[in-house]
Order: sequence, then structure tokens, then C-alpha cells
Amino acid sequence: MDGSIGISNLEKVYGEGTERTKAIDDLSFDIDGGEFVSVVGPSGCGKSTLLYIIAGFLDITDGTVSVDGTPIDGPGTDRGVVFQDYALFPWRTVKENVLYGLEEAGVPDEEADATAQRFIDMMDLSGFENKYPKELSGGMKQRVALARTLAYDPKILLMDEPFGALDQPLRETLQDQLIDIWGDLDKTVVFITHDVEEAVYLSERVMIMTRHPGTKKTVTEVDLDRSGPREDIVTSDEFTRKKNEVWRSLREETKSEVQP
Amino acid sequence: MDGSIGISNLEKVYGEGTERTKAIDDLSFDIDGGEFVSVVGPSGCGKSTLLYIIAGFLDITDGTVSVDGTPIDGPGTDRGVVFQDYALFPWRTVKENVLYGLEEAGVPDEEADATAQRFIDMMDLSGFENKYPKELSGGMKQRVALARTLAYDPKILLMDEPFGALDQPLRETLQDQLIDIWGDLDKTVVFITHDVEEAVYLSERVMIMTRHPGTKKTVTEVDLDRSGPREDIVTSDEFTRKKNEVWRSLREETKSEVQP
Amino acid sequence: MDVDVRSLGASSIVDSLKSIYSLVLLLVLWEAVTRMGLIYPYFLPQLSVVIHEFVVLVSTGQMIHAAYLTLMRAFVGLAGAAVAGVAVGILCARNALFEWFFDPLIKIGYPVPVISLVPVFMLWFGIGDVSKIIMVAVGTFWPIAVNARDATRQVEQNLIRSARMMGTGDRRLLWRVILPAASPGIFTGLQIATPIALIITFVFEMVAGGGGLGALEIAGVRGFNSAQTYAVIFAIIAIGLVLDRLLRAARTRLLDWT
Amino acid sequence: TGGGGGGGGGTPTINFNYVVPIENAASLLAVPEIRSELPNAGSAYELNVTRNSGTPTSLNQMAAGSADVVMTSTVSFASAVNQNAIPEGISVVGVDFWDASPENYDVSVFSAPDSGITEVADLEGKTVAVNALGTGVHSVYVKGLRSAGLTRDDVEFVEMGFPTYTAALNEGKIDAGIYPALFAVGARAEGFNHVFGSADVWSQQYPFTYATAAKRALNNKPDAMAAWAEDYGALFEYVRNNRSEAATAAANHFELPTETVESYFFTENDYHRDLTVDQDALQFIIDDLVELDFIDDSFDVTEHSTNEYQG
Amino acid sequence: MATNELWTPERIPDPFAGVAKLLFDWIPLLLLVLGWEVVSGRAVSESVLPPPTAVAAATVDLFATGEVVPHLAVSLLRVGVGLSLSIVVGVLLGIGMSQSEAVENFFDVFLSLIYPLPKTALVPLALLWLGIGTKTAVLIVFLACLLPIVMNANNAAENVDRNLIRSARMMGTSDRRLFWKVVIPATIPEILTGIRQAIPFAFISLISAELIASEQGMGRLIRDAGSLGRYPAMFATIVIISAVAYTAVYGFEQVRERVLVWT
Ligand SMILES: Nc1ncnc2c1ncn2[C@@H]1O[C@H](COP(=O)(O)OP(=O)(O)OP(=O)(O)O)[C@@H](O)[C@H]1O
Ligand SMILES: Nc1ncnc2c1ncn2[C@@H]1O[C@H](COP(=O)(O)OP(=O)(O)OP(=O)(O)O)[C@@H](O)[C@H]1O
Ligand SMILES: [Mg+2]
Ligand SMILES: [Mg+2]
Repeated sequence: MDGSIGISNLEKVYGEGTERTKAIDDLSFDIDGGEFVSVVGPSGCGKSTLLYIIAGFLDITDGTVSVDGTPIDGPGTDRGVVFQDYALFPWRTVKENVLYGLEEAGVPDEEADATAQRFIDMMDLSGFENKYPKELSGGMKQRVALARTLAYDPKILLMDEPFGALDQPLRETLQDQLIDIWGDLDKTVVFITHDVEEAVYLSERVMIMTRHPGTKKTVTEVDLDRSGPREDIVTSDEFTRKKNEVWRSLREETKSEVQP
Repeated sequence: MDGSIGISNLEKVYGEGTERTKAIDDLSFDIDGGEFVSVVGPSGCGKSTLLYIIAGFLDITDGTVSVDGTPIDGPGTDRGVVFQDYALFPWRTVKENVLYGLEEAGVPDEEADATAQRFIDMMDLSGFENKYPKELSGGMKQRVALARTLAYDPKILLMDEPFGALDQPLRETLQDQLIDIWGDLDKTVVFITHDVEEAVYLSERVMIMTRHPGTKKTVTEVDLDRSGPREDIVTSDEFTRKKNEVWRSLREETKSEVQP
Repeated sequence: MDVDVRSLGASSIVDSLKSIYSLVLLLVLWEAVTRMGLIYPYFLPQLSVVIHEFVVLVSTGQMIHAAYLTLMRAFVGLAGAAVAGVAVGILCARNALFEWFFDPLIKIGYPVPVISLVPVFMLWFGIGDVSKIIMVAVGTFWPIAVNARDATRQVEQNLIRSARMMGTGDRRLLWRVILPAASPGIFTGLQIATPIALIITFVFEMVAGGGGLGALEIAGVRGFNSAQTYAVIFAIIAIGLVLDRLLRAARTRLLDWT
Repeated sequence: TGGGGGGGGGTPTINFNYVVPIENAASLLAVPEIRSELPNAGSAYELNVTRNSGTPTSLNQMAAGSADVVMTSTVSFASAVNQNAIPEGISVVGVDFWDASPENYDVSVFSAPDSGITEVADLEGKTVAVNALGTGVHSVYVKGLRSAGLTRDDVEFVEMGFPTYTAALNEGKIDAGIYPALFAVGARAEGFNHVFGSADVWSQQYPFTYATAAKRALNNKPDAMAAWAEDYGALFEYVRNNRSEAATAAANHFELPTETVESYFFTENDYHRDLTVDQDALQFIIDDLVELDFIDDSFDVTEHSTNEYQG
Repeated sequence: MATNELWTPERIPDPFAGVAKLLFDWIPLLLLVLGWEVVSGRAVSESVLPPPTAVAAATVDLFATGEVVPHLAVSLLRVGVGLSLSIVVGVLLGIGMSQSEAVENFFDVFLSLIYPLPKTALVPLALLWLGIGTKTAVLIVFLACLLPIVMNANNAAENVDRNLIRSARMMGTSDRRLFWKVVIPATIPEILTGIRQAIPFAFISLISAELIASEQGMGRLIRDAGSLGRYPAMFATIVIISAVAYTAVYGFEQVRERVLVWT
């Protein structure tokens, strides 16, 4: 199991009769195990739809989507989703949220506890173990969500605008944390965002989708040296070039449709 | 009346006793009439507080804030605020919202109607006159809010993260519209944002505030040629340089405090 | 207006005095006016007489027994309705067949003034405890079912998805996610239903007798002993207040995560 | 129901409440055909007739000022006097019917034919129906139980409406029920056992239900009240002389079978009916109710009754 | 909301689809009524549960003879007057309490006392003061409806979006006018919600008051029919008053939707 994802000729249609909307049209795209891929595209182009199909939450209308070569069949613990609105269980404390996946997997209590604590620490949440989600700020909630997903160790992380509701400085901090995790834990990441800078900063490849019904428009390879501090990366020429490239491609799709 | 704003040694304290928080500390800053100034700063540094003080919604603890040389005394029709959450009257249609300030000023019906229609057209809202705010998207609501404020012709526009809730492409469209308006209507604009790119793209000067309790940290002059299309501006060297300058200055303030 | 009598911290004593002065004023006025004979005593006995009557009713055990009967009927009925209402509500929200069957029934049944069925229940089940308990259960079923249904419907899709992706199966989903996520709404249903349970019990007791606070209260009027009626109303206010506090306390305790 | 009457120079209004149609003879005042035979109604006063569910309700109406004359029975009358419920007080102005009369029908307890309950002692431990606890009807039970050395705790009382007794007895839900004259027609037709009647346990007949007036009304509109009392007497006269027409009109008005009404009304199957307020008999029953624990204190009935309005 | 996966209307042409859907949705009710018809007279005695046909006949009869008309009229009057009073007083009190601390301090304690009290427990007291009948019923309906309306109005008036008030001020609205221009319109949706919550309580208290202390009205008619063994008429009266309550609740919802086009 290496966490590769294969999408070929994917088509997704919502509703029936007059309500029928084609959300995704003939999309093919392959993601290698351990790769970090971002997806950008105009609002409503089908990014979330794509992600939830990979997660197994939605049925597909046509084509195939497979993980490690096996067509997907519903949600599975090999994939973990991080939602923009966190989707934490509000009745569980931070610790209990992180423990959830481990409980469901039947991990013995002590081991589960240790694992949970490790990810809580990793996400700088120590000291907040017994807080309920309502007591946390948005940034901390998203860290808990990340810790919860990492704790049961899915091979693939699917992230739907996870930092969309956070403000710039917090976003940047979490982006850097995510890069660290990805470096350490060897996950495949599919990351959806509206923010071109974020996409370029984080990922090895950025897929730009056409507007509704969405399909693959272009894919930009980003080959950044991410070893230095953020300051150096975002002020590098390569970064600016890639950013402008993605931005221009995306702008072609969005420009004509934002008039009221 | 030219719409200049003078702030000297401003101090603002909220609450009393143990609840006492100093939000703004010894801030001095002058804005010329007709100038476009952005304010950026870490979350909670007092940006909104500053704006609402200028608007006359909040009392000041110490120092002076004057408009056209006269200390402010409560809200007045010489200033107009555009809120992040729009603050449209939900029970009034688009047209009725835009008419509100004109009604309050006692402008005769026919004249008011013509004025309102002019700003509705200017903001690309024609055809939506009789819609209620709930029927509009976020971007359109913010346009209505802008039209409403412009209609009663305040000399000073105070904008508190007006595009913060919109997604990137919409933001860009509205930014361009705002620049056009500013060019045409000769207003003083104080614009609060979290987005450094937005601040640099829009304004002649960017004031960076220190973190809580906030005061002026640095002010960056931006001298861009804004006559070309957006593509040219944002890919220009001057833009990138200024952006990095502001970003670095802001990052010094935010970096150390985003840990949980 | 959240009626709040929770804490009387040092700083809030002044506040509570401020808000309680009108009550004190009213009570003093009551005693004064009745002592001066400005109001015919049968309509409004002296406050002291009512208090005395209250003490007598409590010390002879009459009041305690009546309160026991009333509360027993209200709560046994409520418990039945809670079990049935929550089950039906959740099934309605999660199962298309149940939804199809129960939705129109709930739509029709909810606005029916259940209290009008008192004579029917007297006919069907007599006037004893059973009849009252069933009536309470029927009357409180609707708000409980509706709230449970709506709360379950509003469980966030992404919570369910989160659980599924972490390996929770269909069967366990109910206990692991749906019930806890819907519990605030379910509790709200119980909070709405509790006063309704009391209303039904009181009215039934007044109409059909068989003891209880409602019967004791109406007996005051039937026997021309208005002090007894007032004393029972005091008891009812006290019970209402205590129940309300208890429910709120239970809510903050059980649902402290909301 | 309207408010107080008789202001401002017009004809005064008298608000009158009864409880049981036909059994309360005064209920016939509500029958238009019969009212038109009376000398004063509609001229000396306007009559506003309402039916109430119980005598305490009627007295409470009177307390609240919206009734002038109401039908009361022993227990509610005595309680209201004892508790000073009605401002300015009340006074009995005419007796509607009497109980425990040896020649006439009385309030009686019946049991189902195969129940084996034939005398008071058989009632021990049984479930017995009563219209409402604490009423004059209830006191008949207690008096009966006393006569056999039992107390009210030796039976299980259940409250239910008179019309539902017969079905309840037949279905075995109750062992015995107490029947006033009107409903006894049905009980006798069913062949139920007569367990005992009030005439068996009381040594003398006593006023069971009477017209009680608010003293406030007697003081404020004396002429109208006198005219009403005269009509009440005239009603008795008229019914005695035109029994069958009156029974038919009443049966139609109250939607009851004509034969039922005809077969008992103002016959020996009915209660003894004599308007005169016998203050000794009234005093006797009030004292007896104290004895039976239905009221706390006795009082002097001469202060709360009068024959001033009789003929 | 009532749509569900059981209903797959692709094959039905459009004009009929709506009607068919409506029928489909109400089948359960039909089933219930049919079941009732079958059970009545077989499993349970007709006198205990008269069949729907008998109840329907009794309903028609109640109207044909006009027997129900005065009762229905008086009940409607009571519920109408009681509810209207509670709306007027409730809105004034709710908004008044939000605007003035003195008003709030004075009434708060009374509201906290009647809040947990099931209002029907006051029927005997009302009976004492007002006698039986319309005044008592109106008072009880009024008290029962008052609290939801006061609480919703007060809550809304205290929580008017601060930025709406600021918007109005910056456009030159004075304190006095602010109340009418912003506070009232911003509060209307919640007031209507309060009224919507009050309507079921209005009917419960109406019927309670009429069962206990009235010689007229639907509650009284139900009780009389029951105690005289006229069971079809009793059920018919319940059906009629339930239909009225149903119409009131859902009719009001329609009206509210129409009034609140902006929400
Ligand atoms: N459950 C649904 N039923 C019907 N249509 C849907 C449903 N969910 C999404 N759609 C439609 O499918 C299209 C793609 O939606 P999706 O949410 O995947 O877009 P997105 O790219 O994630 O948008 P955003 O950037 O706004 O999050 C849209 O046109 C949307 O209206
Ligand atoms: N009404 C208030 N009472 C007490 N403290 C307040 C109040 N409003 C703001 N503050 C405090 O004053 C400080 C400045 O708040 P302000 O809202 O002006 O910040 P901001 O820069 O606009 O933040 P953001 O970027 O999150 O909008 C914060 O510490 C905040 O907690
Ligand atoms: Mg999306
Ligand atoms: Mg702010």
C-alpha cells in the first residue's frame, strides 16, 4: 500500500430530471503515493465533489477512481478527510476526539492513549487535552482535526480548504506545520484551496480545474527548495513565477463569471 | 471640507478594573483628504477599534481624533462605514437600502431615486433593485453596502475588511471596482485588511500596526502605476517589493504570537 | 430575557434587590390591602392566612401527597413519551419509510389541543392514574418527537462522514454520533414537554378529580376556601421553579460541551 | 353569560343559574313556552338563564357578581355561608325539591342485578360511583354507611357523571351507583337492585335543592326579585295544572325522551316538591352535615333563609 | 422537507406529479382513518370509539342543527381576544424592557414567577375573581401566550445587530427615529416567532379553561357531550376545534412567510 490515487474519465452528475447538474466531466488524473497535490479552481467547479468522491462519501456516475489500484467502495480508514468546518465531535474533548479513530480500530486503551498524546503534542495542543471544541479558536480546532485524522494513520490525507476560515498569519503557521508533517509521515495529500499562494507554497503539483462542470485544465509542477525559512521561499523567483503562472491560468477561468 | 483625518496620541481602553484592556496605545497618524490608506496588523491589534473611533461609534480614552481639523463627536454623515458583514437592512430591498441615507437627509423623492439608481448602476446591480439582501451573494451584498454608503456622499470611506469573506476572484473584481470609484469620486479611504497583497494593490500608504495593544509600527508608501491591467500591476517588481516589505514587517508582529 | 436566579454573588446582591423590590412591594401591598379590608377576603385572603393555610396543608401531609400524585403522573407519562418520542423522531429522520408514515401524522397531530381529549380519555381509561399518565404521554409525545426528529435531521453531514471515515459502521453510528449530536435538540424537546406534562396533569385533575394538586386547588374553589387555592398555587409556582432550575442545571451538566 | 343587570332605568335583569335540567324545577324557566305562561318574566324583569355544571360553580358565579339567584344544595350552601364566599351574603328564597320523603322518590343507591349487593352492609369494600365528592348526593352514601356502622373509607368512591352509571354497572366497572330521581327511571328499567335510599336512613325529609339569592340582589332590586319569586311559585302552579304539556315542552327543550319525563315529573316517582322554606328542616340537615363531617361548623339558618318571597 | 427517497416521480407527467405527490404524502393518514373505521365496532365498541363515518356525520349534524355555532363563536372570540391582548402587551413589554432598565427591573420578577407556572393552574383563581366564562378564558389565554411573545420580543430587541444600528446612525438617524427605523423592523421576525409559539398554548389554555370553568365554548361542549354519552358529537367537536387549531398554526405560518419576504 503506497497511497496512490488513480482517476480516469470520472464523471459526476447530481440530481435528476430538471434538477440534473453535471459537476465533474471526464476528469483523469493520477497521484503518486506520498505526493502533495493541490487543487484550485473557480467556486462551484467541483473540487469538493472530487475530494468527497475520493473519500468514498459520494457515488460516481461514470469512470473509475481507485486507491492503490483498487476501485474505491465507500469510506475507509486508508483515507482521512480534514474539513474546512473541522467536523470535530463537539461532545468529545480534544483528547477524546483524537482517540475516536483508535477506539473504532480497537486499539488497546494504553496504546491508543499514547498515540493520541503523541499527535496532540505534535500539533502543539498539549495542555488542551480536556477542552471541548467550543472552547478552542478556529486554528486550534483545525489542529485537533488534523491530529484526529493523523492519529489513526490513514495513508491519504484529503483536505478541503482546511485553512480557508483562518486569517493570514495563522494560515501561514499551519501551512508550515503541515509541510513538516508531510515530510515526516510520508502521506499522500490532496489539498483543496482558493488561495494560489497557499497551493504553490505547499505542493509538488497544482491541478487547476476548469469552471463548472469541472475537469482538469492544467497541471503545474512546482519544484521549490523548501528547506529554508518561509521568507526565503516566498520571495524566491521560482515561487513568484509559479504563482503567477497558476494565477493567470486560474484567472482565465474565473474572470468572465464573477459579474453578478 | 477635504476629508483629512488627524489622529494624535490616541489611547483607547476597554472595560474597567480587572476587565480593563488597552486596545490602542499612543497612536498618531495623519491622513490627507482624498488619500487611500490601508491598515494591516495582527488579529486583535485594534484595527477595528481605530476605525470605529474615527467613525464616531466609540469614545476615546485619551488623545484627539479630528476630521477636517474638528474633533469628532459621534457618527456623522461626513463619514461612511462599510462593514465586513455588510450590515444591510434585511427588511429593505437593494434600492431601499441605497435610499436610506438619502431619506434620512431629506433629499426629495425624485432626486433620491435618481441618485440611488446611479450608484446601483455603478456597482453593477441593475436588475437587482427589488431583491432583498438574503437573495444576494456575498459579493453582491458588499456592493450594495458600498452603493448605500456612496449614495449619501460621505467624504470619508471607512472600510473594515470589506472583502474578507469573499473568495479570491470576487475579491479581485471588487478591488478593481473600488479603485475605479476612488479615482472617480475623490474620497478619503481608510481600508482595513488582513491581506497584504490587497493592501499594497489598493493603497497609497499602508500603515502596519504593532500587536496588542496596537500602535503605529511603520508606514509604507506605495507608488504604483495603477493605469494598466491587474496582471501587469501584480507582476511588476515594485509591487512584489512593496508586498514583501509589508509582509516582512507584519510577520515580525504576528510570528511570535500564533502559537496556541 | 433569561430568567436568572442562579447565583447571588456579592456584586449581584444589589442587582437582585433591584429586581426583587417589585415582588416585595406586591407582597406587602397584598397584606396591607387585605388587612384594611379593601378587598373581599374570599377573593383575596390575607397573605398571612394563605401562608398559614400552606403550612397546615403541608404539615397534615395533604399537600405532599397531592404533589406526589401530580408529579408521579406527570413524570411517568413524560418518561413514556420520551422513549417513544425520541425513537420515532430519530427513525423519522433516518428512515424514509418512517418519515413517509409519521411526518403527516406529526404535522396533523402537533397542533391538536390534546387537552380537549380529556373527556375521551375519561371514557377510554377512566379517571384514575392510568388515564392521566397516558394523556400526559400522548400530549408530550409530539414536541419530543418533533424536536428529536429535527435535531437528528440537522446532525451535520460532515460529522457522520468523519465517523465513517474512521471506521464507524451503520449500526454503531446511532450511538456514537447521531444520539450525542442530536442530544441538545432532544433535551430541548424535554424542556418544552415538561410544562406541558404539568398542564395536562393539572387540568385532568381539576376536571376529573382523583387527587393531586389540580384537584386540591379546584377543591378550594368548590369548597369556597380560597386560601387553599392560593396555597396550592404557591406550591405549583415553587414546583415549576424548581423543575425549571433542575432542567437547566441538568442541561449545563450533561451538555456542558454545547 | 352577561354581567350585572338592572342599571340605568331599564328593566332590571335577573341572572339565574340552575344545574340539573327538569330535576331542578326552576330549570323550566328556561323553556320559552312555559316562561310565557308566567305573569312577570319579560315585563317586571328580564330573565337570563344559564346552566352550570355544579352548585359550587353557581355560587362562585354569584360571588363574582354575575348571578343573582342560583340553585344550591346542602353542602355547597353551607360551605359558602361558612366561608363568607359571597359579598353581603346569601338567602334561601324557595325550596325546589325535598329528599328523604317517605311518599316520594328519593336519592337511591342501585347495584347490578347479579352483584349480590342488596343492603348497605354489602357495600363494604366495593367500588361505588358518585357524581362528585363532597356533594349532597355524596352525603347520602355516608349517612347510609353510618347506618350500617361503616365509614366512608370502607368503600372506594369513584367520580363519574350520572348518565354513565348504567353502562359502568353493566360492564362491571363499578359495583353500585347513586341515582337521583330522573336517572333512577333508567335504573329501575334495567332491573337493578335498590340497595337503600335516603328515606331509609334519614328520620325526616329535608330540603335538598333550593333557590338561593344574593342578598346584594335582594337589596338592590327588591321588586324584580319579588317578581321573580312570584313567577317561581306560578311555575309550580302551572306545571301541577298542565303536567303533560309542561313535560312535553320541557322534554323537547332539553332533548330528553318525553316518556321519561312524563313518567316521573311531578308524580310520586319524583321528589317531594314544596316551595315553602321550612327553616327547622333546613337547620336539621345543616346540623346533620356537621355530624357527617361534610362541613366544619353549623350556623343559624334563619339568618340565611326567608319566606318573605313566598306567595 | 417532506420529500423522501421513497418518492421517485420521474415517470409521472408534470401537472399530475404535484397532485400524485400530495396523495402519496397523505396515504398514512388515510390508512389511519381506514384502520379506525375497521376497528370501530369490531375490536372496540362503537360507543368507545365511534367510526370516522359516524364522527363525520356528527360533525355535519353539529353544523346543520347549528348546535356548535354559538360554542365555536364564543371559543374563537376568547382565543382571538386573549391572543391579541397578549400580542399587544407582550410586544410593548418585551421591547420596553429592552429599552429601559427600570421597566425591566420592575417586570422581570413577575415574569420569572409566572414563567415556570403552568398557566392553566390559574384557572381556579381566575374563576374566583371573574366567575366562569369568557373573562376567565380570555385571561388564561392571555397569560399563556404572553411569555413566549415577551421573551422573543425582548430577546430580539436586546440583540439587534449592533452594526445595523451603527449603519443607521452614520446615515444620520437620530435616537428617537432609530427605534422605528431599525429596532422595530429588526425585531418583527422574532415577534412573529413568539406568536407562532404562542398559538398552540392559546388553544390548550382555551380548552382547559372551558373544560374547567365555562358554560359555553368548544371545551364545554366536549365535556357535556362526553358526560351525556353523545360520543360521536364529542369526537366531532374535538375534530372541529383541532381543525381550527391546525388552520391557525399553519395559516399563521403562511402569513408569516408572506410578511417576512426578507428573511
Ligand atoms: N448535493 C448536491 N446536489 C446537487 N448539486 C450539487 C450538490 N453538491 C454540489 N453540487 C453542485 O455541484 C457543483 C460542484 O460543487 P462543489 O461543491 O464540488 O464545488 P467546489 O469547487 O467545491 O466549490 P467551492 O469552491 O465553492 O467550495 C456545483 O455546481 C454545485 O452546485
Ligand atoms: N467591546 C469590547 N470590550 C472589551 N474589549 C474589546 C472590545 N472590543 C475589542 N476589544 C479588545 O480590543 C482589542 C482590539 O480589538 P479589535 O477588534 O479592534 O482588533 P482588530 O485588530 O480589529 O482584530 P481583528 O483583526 O481580529 O478584526 C482586542 O484585544 C479585543 O479583545
Ligand atoms: Mg468546496
Ligand atoms: Mg477587526
